[in-house]
Amino acid sequence: MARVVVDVMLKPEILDPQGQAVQRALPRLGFTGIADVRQGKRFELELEGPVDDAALARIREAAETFLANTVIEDFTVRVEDGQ
Amino acid sequence: MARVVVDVMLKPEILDPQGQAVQRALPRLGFTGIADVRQGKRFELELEGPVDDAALARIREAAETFLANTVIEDFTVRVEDGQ
Amino acid sequence: MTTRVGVVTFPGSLDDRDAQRAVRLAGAEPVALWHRDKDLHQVDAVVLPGGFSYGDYLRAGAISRFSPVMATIIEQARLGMPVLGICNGFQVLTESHLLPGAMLRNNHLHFICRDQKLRVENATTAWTSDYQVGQEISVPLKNMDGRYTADPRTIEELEAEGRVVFRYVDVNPNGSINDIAGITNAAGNVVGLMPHPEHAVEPLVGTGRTDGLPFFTSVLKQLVSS
Amino acid sequence: MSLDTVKNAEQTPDAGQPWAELGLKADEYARIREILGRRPTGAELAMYSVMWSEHCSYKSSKVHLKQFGEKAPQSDAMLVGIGENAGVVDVGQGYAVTFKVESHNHPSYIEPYQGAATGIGGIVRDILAMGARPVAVMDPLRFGAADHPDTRRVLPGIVAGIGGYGNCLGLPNIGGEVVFDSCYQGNPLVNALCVGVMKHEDIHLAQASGAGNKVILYGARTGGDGIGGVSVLASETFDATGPAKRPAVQVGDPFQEKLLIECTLEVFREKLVLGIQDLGGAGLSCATSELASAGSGGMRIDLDLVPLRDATLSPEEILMSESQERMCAIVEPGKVERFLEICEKWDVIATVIGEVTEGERLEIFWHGEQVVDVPPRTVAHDGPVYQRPYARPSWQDALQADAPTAERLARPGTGEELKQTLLKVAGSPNQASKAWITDQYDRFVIGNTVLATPEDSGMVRIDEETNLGVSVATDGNGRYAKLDPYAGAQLALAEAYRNVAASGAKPLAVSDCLNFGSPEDPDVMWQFAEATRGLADACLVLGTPVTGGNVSLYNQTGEVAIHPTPVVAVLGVIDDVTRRTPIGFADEGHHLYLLGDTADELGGSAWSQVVHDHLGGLPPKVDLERERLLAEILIAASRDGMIDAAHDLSDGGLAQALVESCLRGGLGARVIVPAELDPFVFLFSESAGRAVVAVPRSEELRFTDMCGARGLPATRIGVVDGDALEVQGQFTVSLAELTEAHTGVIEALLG
Ligand SMILES: Nc1ncnc2c1ncn2[C@@H]1O[C@H](COP(=O)(O)OP(=O)(O)O)[C@@H](O)[C@H]1O
Ligand SMILES: [Mg+2]
Repeated sequence: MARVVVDVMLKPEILDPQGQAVQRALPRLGFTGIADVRQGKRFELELEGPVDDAALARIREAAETFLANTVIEDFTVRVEDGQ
Repeated sequence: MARVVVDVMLKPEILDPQGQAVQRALPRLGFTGIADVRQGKRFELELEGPVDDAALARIREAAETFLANTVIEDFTVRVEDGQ
Repeated sequence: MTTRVGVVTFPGSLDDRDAQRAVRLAGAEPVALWHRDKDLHQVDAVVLPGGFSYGDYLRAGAISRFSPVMATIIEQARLGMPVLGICNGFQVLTESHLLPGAMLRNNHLHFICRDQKLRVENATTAWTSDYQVGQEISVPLKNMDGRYTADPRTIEELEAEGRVVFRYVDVNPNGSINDIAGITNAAGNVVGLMPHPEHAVEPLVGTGRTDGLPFFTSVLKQLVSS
Repeated sequence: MSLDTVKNAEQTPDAGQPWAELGLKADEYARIREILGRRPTGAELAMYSVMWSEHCSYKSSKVHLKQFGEKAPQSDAMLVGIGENAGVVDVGQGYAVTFKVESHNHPSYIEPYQGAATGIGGIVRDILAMGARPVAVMDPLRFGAADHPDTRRVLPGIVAGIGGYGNCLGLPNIGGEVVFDSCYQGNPLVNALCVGVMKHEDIHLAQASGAGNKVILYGARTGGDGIGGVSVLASETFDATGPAKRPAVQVGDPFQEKLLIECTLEVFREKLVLGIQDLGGAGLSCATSELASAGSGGMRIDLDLVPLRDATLSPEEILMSESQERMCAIVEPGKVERFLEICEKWDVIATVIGEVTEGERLEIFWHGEQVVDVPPRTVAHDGPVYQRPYARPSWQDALQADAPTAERLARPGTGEELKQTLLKVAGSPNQASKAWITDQYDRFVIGNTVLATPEDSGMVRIDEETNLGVSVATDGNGRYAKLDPYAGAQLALAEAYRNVAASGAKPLAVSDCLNFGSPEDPDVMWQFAEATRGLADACLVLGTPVTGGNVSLYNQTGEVAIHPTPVVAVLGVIDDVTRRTPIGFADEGHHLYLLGDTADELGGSAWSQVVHDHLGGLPPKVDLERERLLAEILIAASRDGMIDAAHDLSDGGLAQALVESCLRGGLGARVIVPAELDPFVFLFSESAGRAVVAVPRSEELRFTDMCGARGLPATRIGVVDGDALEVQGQFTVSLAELTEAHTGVIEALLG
């Protein structure tokens, strides 16, 4: 089976309190040198059939209409290699 | 600035209610042929300095102790290329 | 003829019975609508209640938005039927683009349950005509993803057209832009807000105030007079 | 590994088995062989080991818990007593209420969010299994020191888990406790309570009868969650150093549980269910053996039919899995179709996995081969019973002798010192406002919440027409129990009882969660024996039977046990919730009365902890007849409209009660120290059996006459007034200063 990954991140101009909370905590835990943190979602989709262009187009549509809310989020779709 | 991505996913044996909810919704929306969906987190970390081995080791430690809950989650750390 | 107000139950809706009670206390007949049923059973208006439909998994309101009943509601709302979205219902309304913008996680990242003071900014919508502009009311607020956001153009438009219906007063509980607690569409028939007016309809329970009742009497009047 | 069938077990009697690893003792393993007349199969061994674990069999506690039945007071209200998933109490008008408190301590330390979340999920299914609609939850919690770094990890996770699960289910959280004490450092206590309501005729029991009736498993798919969790987690001291035995964590899916609730209530409504059991600890092993054991016949299960999340699970693992959000129902064949239809309506997976049989055996099959053939009772009910040795600890006398007398611990002398002490106590983590925590819980959902945090009890309306309601409070003071476990358990009961009465409800019944250290330590076992004896004796006097509860042992790190912590929940009924009494002082001019007697009792007190970090002496004296009289007065005064506010006195004494009532109502008070009392004792003593009430002037005579006639001391101590708390001749502190001290404390530590 083939795996497609959809990454969904808040648009850069949208405040990301989860990422900020992580960023604020890191130095307290002794991890310095990290200028910015953004937190998003990662979806791993296992396809039944082959990952051809048609399949990818459908997944892109699912991401556009469903997995991401494009009012606030951007997404990328990619085939996971080496799995 | 360099970007490191930490992907955090629930361990395979751990129940993923969110992924399941997405998987069950997809066919209703007309997206068929998806055998499994897992939902996880994606952290994008912008480093102040270079992404050398030392930096990656530190990020791996941060992932291990903080970004992921290794009781139930696995993580991977990788340098984002082409950004 | 009594006015029929539908209250949708999605899987995971929680405040549906509360919304029905509020409708009843306002003098209308509550009608339970089921998410899988496209038919609205001759209701005159619809409430999308609070709760965690589909567990709020993926995003609050994201999965319920695609239910069969929503297809009909979206159609009817465009034709002018009054629709009120409370909390999760508001999230469903933004996800289905009946209202602009989107809801984000509260800026403090916690679920918050409190008695929240609001200012009424628009008393001309189907659901707010029994209020006065500038009136301050207190109703319970309880949510995890209540931070309203939209792009600057949309915000400007909402403000310019007076479509911000409620604003948080004293405390902004979640980081919403411009303290926005609730908005309406251009026609004024669709209203969404994060706080829960249906939990402020009896002096005995909740916060012991009835500040939320005018929502339900407003729509009743509008329907009777139209 | 080849399948270990019954046949195989008969043919290979000497095959080695991992009974010790599964937590069984040699004699227990021998007993299983004796019961079966052969060695158990792997699947049978799994079932026995998990069902005979401390957690499921109560083997160390059973002999003491018996007293709750033996000494049970005569009560017409009890409809279902100890032994079922939860007790059921008659509250009138045809309604019955079921409630129970349970622990999820160990899982919550390992994975705070999921551990606490599944704790809520589990107790809610218990209540549901009785036939009731769950209507509210509560969460008595104990953490290590408030400023300890690990508390920062554990507390936010636990609170988020309880909120995340309960909020998503739509159950109002109407109360609980938050206590910090370093004794809970490696052993936080997460107790969870649920209340459910039904009509008398809706009561359901966990029993399988009628050969040919179907066994339906419904809810979530079965995965590898918490396999061995019950036996490993609950039976052995958690070893903080090594994750060696760390089992798969159970992850909760509250959305699935919400569907399970609605679906189950609908099958109840259509009378499709003969017997029902939730799947909790020990999963299918527990549900099948308990259902079969309580029924008339046997049961046959085909494990291949169980819907799996992980296809590689072995039959042993399927039997032991603790996957959440599952239930098991016994349904007549003619009703199966409708049952499955309703499940489909709610998107709940439901599968017939077996049936009730004529025989007396529980038989389980896998791939057509028999892997289990046991008498179900031997699994579910005939577990080992231990008479653990116990003895009064050698240190107990010295602890009790170390009383916080004025000579030993400096007391505030001046007005200014008293004021500083009051602010310090009110602002200490245990006494400070818990709003940062409780605001993460939905207390309004369902629209029937009459009282919730920070009131004395949580109260919900159960009938909108008649305004019938119930009220629940939970309490437990580990410091008192450490000083004297017998009295400590009674004080926990007395406080919860008093809290229910203070809100105007009549206490009816008790549920308890007994959190203790290792039963293998005679000191701990003595604490346990004393606490159960104390609780049973006190329930008899107060007329409130124990309807059910839970025992959590092995709460210790190395040799050091937690304070003995009996948490007691009291349920009360109120005919008309509009008559409830809140704690807030909301009307100027009302007179304040202190009910009860105040003595110099500061052993185990909040003051001794906050100011001197001291624990010694004796806890406050228990006078149950006085508690009963006080409750009667509080209930009568509420019913007849004689008081407008009431707050029981407990940790922090009168000072703390005044602070809370003033802040809640937004008004100050002027208070006079009675001539016969030392101001410090007046303000900070924790004598039991007391409450402060606000009486409208028009009712004053009637109220004092009633107290006088019944022999309850009622001392007028002041008046509700202004925006400061003034203790005349001593100090004045503004509400603003009180707010400053009392709020924001928890978030400053953890936020
Ligand atoms: N974990 C919690 N969850 C919900 N409510 C809580 C919790 N902890 C404390 N509360 C509420 O806060 C209030 C004050 O608690 P506490 O001081 O322990 O009450 P009391 O002394 O009357 O038993 C009560 O209403 C109690 O129910
Ligand atoms: Mg109290």
